[in-house]
Amino acid sequence: IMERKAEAVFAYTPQVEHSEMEPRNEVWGKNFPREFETYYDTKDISFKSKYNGGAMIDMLEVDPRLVVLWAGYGFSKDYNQGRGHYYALTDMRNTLRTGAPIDGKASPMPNTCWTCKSPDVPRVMKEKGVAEFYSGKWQEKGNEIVNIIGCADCHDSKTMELKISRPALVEAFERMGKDITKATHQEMRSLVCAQCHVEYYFDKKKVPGAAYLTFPWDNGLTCEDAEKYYDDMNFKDWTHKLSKAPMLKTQHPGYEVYLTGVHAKRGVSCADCHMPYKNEGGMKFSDHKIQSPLNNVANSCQVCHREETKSLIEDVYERQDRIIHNRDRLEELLVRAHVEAKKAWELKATEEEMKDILILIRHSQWRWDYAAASHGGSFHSPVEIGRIIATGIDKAQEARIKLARLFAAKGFNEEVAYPEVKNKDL
Amino acid sequence: IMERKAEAVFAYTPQVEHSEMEPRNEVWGKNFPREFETYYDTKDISFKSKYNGGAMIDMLEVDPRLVVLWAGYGFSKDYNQGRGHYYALTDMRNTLRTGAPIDGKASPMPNTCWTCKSPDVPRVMKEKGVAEFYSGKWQEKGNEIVNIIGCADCHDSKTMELKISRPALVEAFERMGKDITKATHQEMRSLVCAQCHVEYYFDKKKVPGAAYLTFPWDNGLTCEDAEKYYDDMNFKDWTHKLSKAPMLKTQHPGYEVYLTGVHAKRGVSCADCHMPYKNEGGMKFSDHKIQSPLNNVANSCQVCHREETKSLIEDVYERQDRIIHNRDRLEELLVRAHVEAKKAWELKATEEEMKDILILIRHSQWRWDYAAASHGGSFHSPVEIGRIIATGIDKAQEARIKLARLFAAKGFNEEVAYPEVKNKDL
Amino acid sequence: MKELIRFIRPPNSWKTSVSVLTGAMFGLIAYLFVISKADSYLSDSPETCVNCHIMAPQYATWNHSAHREKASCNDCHVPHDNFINKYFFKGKDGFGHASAFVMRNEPQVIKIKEASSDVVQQNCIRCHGGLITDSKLMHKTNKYHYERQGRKCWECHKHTPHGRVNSLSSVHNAKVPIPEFVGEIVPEWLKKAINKK
Ligand code: HEC
Ligand code: HEC
Ligand code: HEC
Ligand code: HEC
Ligand code: HEC
Ligand code: HEC
Ligand code: HEC
Ligand code: HEC
Ligand code: HEC
Ligand code: HEC
Ligand code: HEC
Ligand code: HEC
Ligand code: HEC
Ligand code: HEC
Ligand SMILES: [Ca+2]
Ligand SMILES: [Ca+2]
Repeated sequence: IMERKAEAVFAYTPQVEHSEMEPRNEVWGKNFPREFETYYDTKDISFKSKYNGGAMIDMLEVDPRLVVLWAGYGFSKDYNQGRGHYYALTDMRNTLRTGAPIDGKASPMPNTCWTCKSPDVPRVMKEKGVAEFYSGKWQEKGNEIVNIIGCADCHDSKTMELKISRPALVEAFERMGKDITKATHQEMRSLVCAQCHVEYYFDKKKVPGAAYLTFPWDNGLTCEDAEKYYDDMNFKDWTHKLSKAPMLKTQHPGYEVYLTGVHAKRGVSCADCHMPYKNEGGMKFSDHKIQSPLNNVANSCQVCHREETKSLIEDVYERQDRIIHNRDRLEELLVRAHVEAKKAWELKATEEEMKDILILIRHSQWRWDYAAASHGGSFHSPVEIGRIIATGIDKAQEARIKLARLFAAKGFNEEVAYPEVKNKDL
Repeated sequence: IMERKAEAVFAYTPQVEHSEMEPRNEVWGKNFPREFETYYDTKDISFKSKYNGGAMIDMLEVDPRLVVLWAGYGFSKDYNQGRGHYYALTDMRNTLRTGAPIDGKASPMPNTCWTCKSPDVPRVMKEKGVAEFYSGKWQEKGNEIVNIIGCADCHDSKTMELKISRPALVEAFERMGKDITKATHQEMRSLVCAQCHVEYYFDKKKVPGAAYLTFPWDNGLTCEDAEKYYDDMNFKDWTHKLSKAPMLKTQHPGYEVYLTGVHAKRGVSCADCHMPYKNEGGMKFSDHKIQSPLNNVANSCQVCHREETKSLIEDVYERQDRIIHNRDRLEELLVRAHVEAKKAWELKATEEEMKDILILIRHSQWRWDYAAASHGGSFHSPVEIGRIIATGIDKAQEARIKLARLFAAKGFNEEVAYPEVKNKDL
Repeated sequence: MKELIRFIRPPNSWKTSVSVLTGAMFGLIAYLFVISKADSYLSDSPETCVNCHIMAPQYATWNHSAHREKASCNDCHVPHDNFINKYFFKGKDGFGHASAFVMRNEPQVIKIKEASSDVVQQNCIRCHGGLITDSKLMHKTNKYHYERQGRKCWECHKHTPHGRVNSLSSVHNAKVPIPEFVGEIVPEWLKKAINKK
């Protein structure tokens, strides 16, 4: 076994030698043309599945209710369904929710945003220090960040072994009392993704002046654990424009949700489905075209499931359908709750009267967003996402019952009209 | 070859010849002692899993809220968690919800109840006719029904092949335009169970004087399909004592829920898990001790899943936990809805004002019961059950929002106290 | 050529009897072919194999295994590398089993032969190759990679799919689908009772 390991390590003779921090994928690509080429295929955005796929979809256009849910926050200006790694930098530079940071103009957004968008990040972090990296606004370090997410984000330059290239994940493990260096190879095949595909927030207190990237995992990795984490520290991402509720934004808890599903329990990793083996000209290698596995069922699912392609895709859609129906309903209920809360303020409700209601709205929307933002979550762990949505519905409706009573107390007893949300302007 | 073939056909030499309708298991048992003995092991009620198992549990004692949910209906007098087939007749004779039909006294319950409790049923049906069997009360045919569920319920007496022994399932298939005689052997390994483990009602119109056992499958086999079936025909099982809602009772939709799960989709039958092959003294046969598979993981689950027993049991509990938490919450909301509706009547609400509210309560409780009565359903199809419960929560809360507004209109603006339900008396 | 024909042509005096005999031979073979369902040897359905009750233990155990829904007898027991090989092997095997069966010299406990066990091994790999050779999926089988080399899969997976004990007497009540013998799913009396209304 020792021998095989050595063999594995030196299985290739590098054509090009480069430094540990080399951010240019083209340079690594000289040694590994197959991985390089397939990786750049993430440029291809033609595949569309029922709910996901590569295309960039303007979600606010498709579903204007989102404008209400995020009123007062950047996401209500612009939110797209994500696409391939190739576009990470482009999409970030172009998004309107950051206040147009184009052309070196002053931007309101912290440099921390760059963290998950490029292999230039570890390089700059090493040069300037982590806290320093997290300080300041985009225009300041934006010019350093030019290469698309790539090899240096996931690989060790000498052995090509998987590695963790950024601090947030390591720190989160430490705070949970776990040692990430003890991770098995198979776990690493998910942990490299967990550097980015996780819920996060910016801790402004840890290092003064820095928006320190932090994962809210101290109590555990479930939806409720993170909620408690934020509640305990009185954290909010923003105050809702209509309801004035102290809101949380959930960002893509992909890894956390995956962990609660049966595939994770059976040891199936992100890479098993999103980077399956590919056989080309007798060579086997990991397909670096990271994408929806529904565009590649033969190499992903069918390695383990000897079912027809059609039937496996049906499995995915069936789970997504069963989830999305209720998620949609929750979205509607939240829109109602926000406009009803606004009405209550108009009726001169007091802070005291509104307190419980606003907390219910906060917790309900946290759950809705947890389900909505965990792209793929309805398949990664349908039972858990279904559970979360049910508790979300309960809380939204509970808020509305309290609002109905509050209305009565204020002598108002009509149904508050459902707002006509036609476009991005509220 | 001719000779050998005959040999092949009669793979066993019957010790005892008996008629097609033989109801006594002991007689069949002479030919098949192993199946007989294991079948009678359903007498053993010692196994208890986290939520199920063989023991008889007085559910009204464990969870007095059920008394509120079923107020005005037999189930609020007595409801136990089911146990093995061995006890089907005993438990039915003993249940209090039927108005003590012991000792040939007049009983309010129709003979139809016997249908799923004994192999004497097909015999009597053949002798007297189906509609005649469904007519009259217990004391009339009760004396004919003496053998516990058994061989003649599931097997053909000559070939020992699986067969359907009762009309309701055949008729339900016919009304859906399906031909049950085309069922494969593998489907039969679930269809014999579907004779009994299904939601049903008594059609009082079909044949005058008869409580005709009918499965509500004309629109399809989902929860919503059956609901629509009952709504369209204006059917109700009873009127709720507190809320006056026109209620439905869901009885054990085991087969219907199973059909929506991944095991059914992959061709796994009820018998695969509940009657796995057993190896005893070099002989292999189907274990007729029908019970929770968690008492027999090695022969059931592990045929297909090379996982540790502990881990497989954990899978089941994890799914059940995720479901039951929200089901419990729904139960509480329904209790509140019923007592609030009662309050509304006290406040002189009109039929017109209550109409929508009562329909919401009806639909919500139908969903709760669908989840609760499908024992095993939280494992058989967790995503579907989760979906159903979420819609149930939504509807219960919607009813309560409308009630809050109605209260306001009646000048009442307090929270209606949650009733203290301590025992079976309301 | 003429020589050859003359050589095999029987003397005139034999002509009639030989024709009759040959005819009878063909007839008999055809008859055997039909009633033994030898044609069904060319089909892929497991029902083929249980034409002989001797295969009942294997049928019954397979029918209770994880493989039932996706792998039938021939998926494992016949080569799948190419079409000709498949039918050649089927024919050869079919003949072997049939003669053993007719001659009544089958053993009580059948054991797989070397040649057919190689075939099976290749078929395991045909289906599970992805899972057991893909280094990325080795987590499932990793620890055993080295011990696995040069062994038959079922040295470890002993219960896949037939289990260990498969003597004829071990499953004598097994339900195997013998065509003439399929019972009525809905008994006659019930059909009548339902149709009456
Ligand atoms: C068992 C297979 C499997 C595993 C393991 C898995 N995924 Fe997925 N993933 C899927 C499927 C199937 C979809 C749905 C694709 C669709 O709807 O087109 C999906 C969707 C996604 C999406 C949205 C894709 C899109 O087209 O927008 C992301 C992002 C994602 N997964 C990331 C991850 C991450 C990160 C992990 C590990 C933490 C992971 N997945 C583990 C199968 C898997
Ligand atoms: C350095 C950060 C980072 C890492 C590491 C990372 N991702 Fe991503 N991923 C992103 C970003 C950012 C996007 C969205 C890009 C966009 O929409 O512009 C994305 C998009 C995706 C998508 C959507 C693709 C599509 O076609 O819609 C999938 C699937 C995905 N990632 C899976 C993975 C998997 C699996 C891993 C690990 C093997 C991984 N990611 C590692 C940041 C990362
Ligand atoms: C912890 C890692 C991480 C950080 C920090 C992060 N992102 Fe992302 N971002 C991602 C991932 C992962 C995706 C892909 C989500 C998906 O499709 O599932 C993504 C997607 C996006 C997208 C494309 C989809 C969309 O939402 O329109 C934009 C734009 C974006 N991020 C901007 C930002 C901005 C602005 C910030 C700073 C406020 C930021 N990101 C901080 C990981 C991160
Ligand atoms: C988002 C994470 C990610 C990025 C970016 C990435 N890889 Fe990989 N790479 C992986 C994973 C996961 C594996 C599988 C490792 C394993 O199973 O041992 C892998 C495997 C490899 C291997 C081993 C051989 C194989 O194909 O399995 C090579 C070589 C490689 N990558 C090269 C590259 C190069 C070159 C780039 C940049 C163009 C790159 N990788 C970008 C995650 C990544
Ligand atoms: C590396 C192996 C592997 C890969 C790749 C894989 N699966 Fe699975 N899948 C499993 C295992 C293991 C289970 C759990 C069941 C079991 O224990 O046999 C499972 C369970 C499932 C289930 C049942 C769980 C549920 O939610 O009901 C579905 C459906 C499924 N997989 C579909 C897929 C699809 C679609 C893909 C491709 C996107 C895929 N799988 C990829 C191994 C895998
Ligand atoms: C894949 C395996 C599997 C299949 C298929 C299956 N079940 Fe189950 N069943 C279970 C498990 C596991 C439980 C939960 C047992 C527990 O909680 O102790 C269960 C529970 C039950 C229970 C409650 C048992 C008790 O102890 O009270 C009944 C009744 C039941 N199933 C009937 C059926 C019927 C009828 C079918 C077919 C229509 C079926 N099952 C199909 C695995 C299965
Ligand atoms: C003739 C009607 C009938 C048929 C057919 C039938 N059941 Fe039942 N089953 C019942 C009744 C009635 C009970 C409850 C007995 C009691 O609680 O007294 C029951 C109880 C059970 C239980 C609970 C056992 C426990 O230990 O709690 C399981 C599991 C079960 N059945 C599975 C099956 C399966 C699997 C099949 C088909 C192979 C099947 N049943 C066929 C009527 C039937
Ligand atoms: C369509 C078949 C069917 C009919 C008709 C039927 N039952 Fe049952 N009964 C069952 C099954 C199946 C169970 C087991 C449920 C389980 O444990 O999942 C059961 C369980 C029971 C039990 C034991 C558990 C409990 O609820 O306390 C009693 C008592 C009972 N039935 C009484 C009756 C009475 C009274 C009637 C007539 C009103 C009736 N049954 C009609 C199939 C039926
Ligand atoms: C609730 C339904 C049910 C009842 C009651 C029942 N069986 Fe079975 N029986 C089955 C099923 C399902 C099989 C499996 C058939 C198959 O796989 O082909 C079976 C198989 C058998 C077999 C075939 C050999 C074997 O063990 O697989 C025999 C013999 C048998 N049962 C005898 C009996 C006898 C005797 C009784 C009465 C004591 C009885 N059965 C009661 C459902 C039932
Ligand atoms: C005859 C085969 C068979 C039997 C017996 C069986 N399973 Fe499965 N199970 C499957 C298949 C097939 C899947 C779907 C995944 C796939 O396609 O590989 C599955 C999926 C699962 C899943 C994932 C689905 C989900 O809800 O997330 C779990 C968990 C599971 N089985 C547990 C069990 C347990 C526990 C038992 C015993 C009570 C059992 N299984 C019995 C074949 C079986
Ligand atoms: C005409 C009756 C008959 C039929 C039909 C039949 N078998 Fe057999 N089979 C036998 C007999 C007899 C033996 C024992 C031969 C021996 O051991 O010499 C046997 C032995 C075997 C063996 C073990 C010996 C070996 O060749 O390795 C296998 C494997 C086998 N059969 C598979 C099958 C399969 C697969 C089918 C269906 C395609 C089938 N059989 C159909 C009678 C039959
Ligand atoms: C998943 C693969 C697989 C399938 C499907 C399969 N077999 Fe086998 N079979 C095997 C293996 C492996 C052995 C060798 C077992 C041993 O040597 O312990 C075997 C052995 C046999 C033998 C030799 C006797 C024995 O038990 O060793 C017979 C006969 C046989 N199979 C018949 C059948 C028949 C008939 C079917 C279909 C009903 C079938 N097999 C389906 C893999 C399979
Ligand atoms: C025609 C395809 C096919 C062939 C040939 C085949 N398998 Fe399988 N195998 C499957 C399928 C399908 C499953 C069901 C479970 C799954 O896909 O996850 C399975 C499941 C398994 C399992 C897990 C369940 C169990 O029974 O233990 C093992 C181990 C296994 N096979 C080994 C083998 C071996 C050993 C052979 C050769 C003797 C073999 N397989 C031949 C398709 C096949
Ligand atoms: C030295 C023993 C050994 C040999 C030989 C062996 N295996 Fe395995 N196999 C294992 C063990 C141990 C596991 C892991 C079981 C687990 O994960 O719990 C396994 C797992 C598997 C699985 C996954 C089963 C699942 O859970 O779905 C398949 C499929 C499989 N083996 C097929 C094969 C095939 C095909 C061969 C022959 C090429 C083979 N094995 C040879 C020991 C062996
Ligand atoms: Ca966040
Ligand atoms: Ca009913």
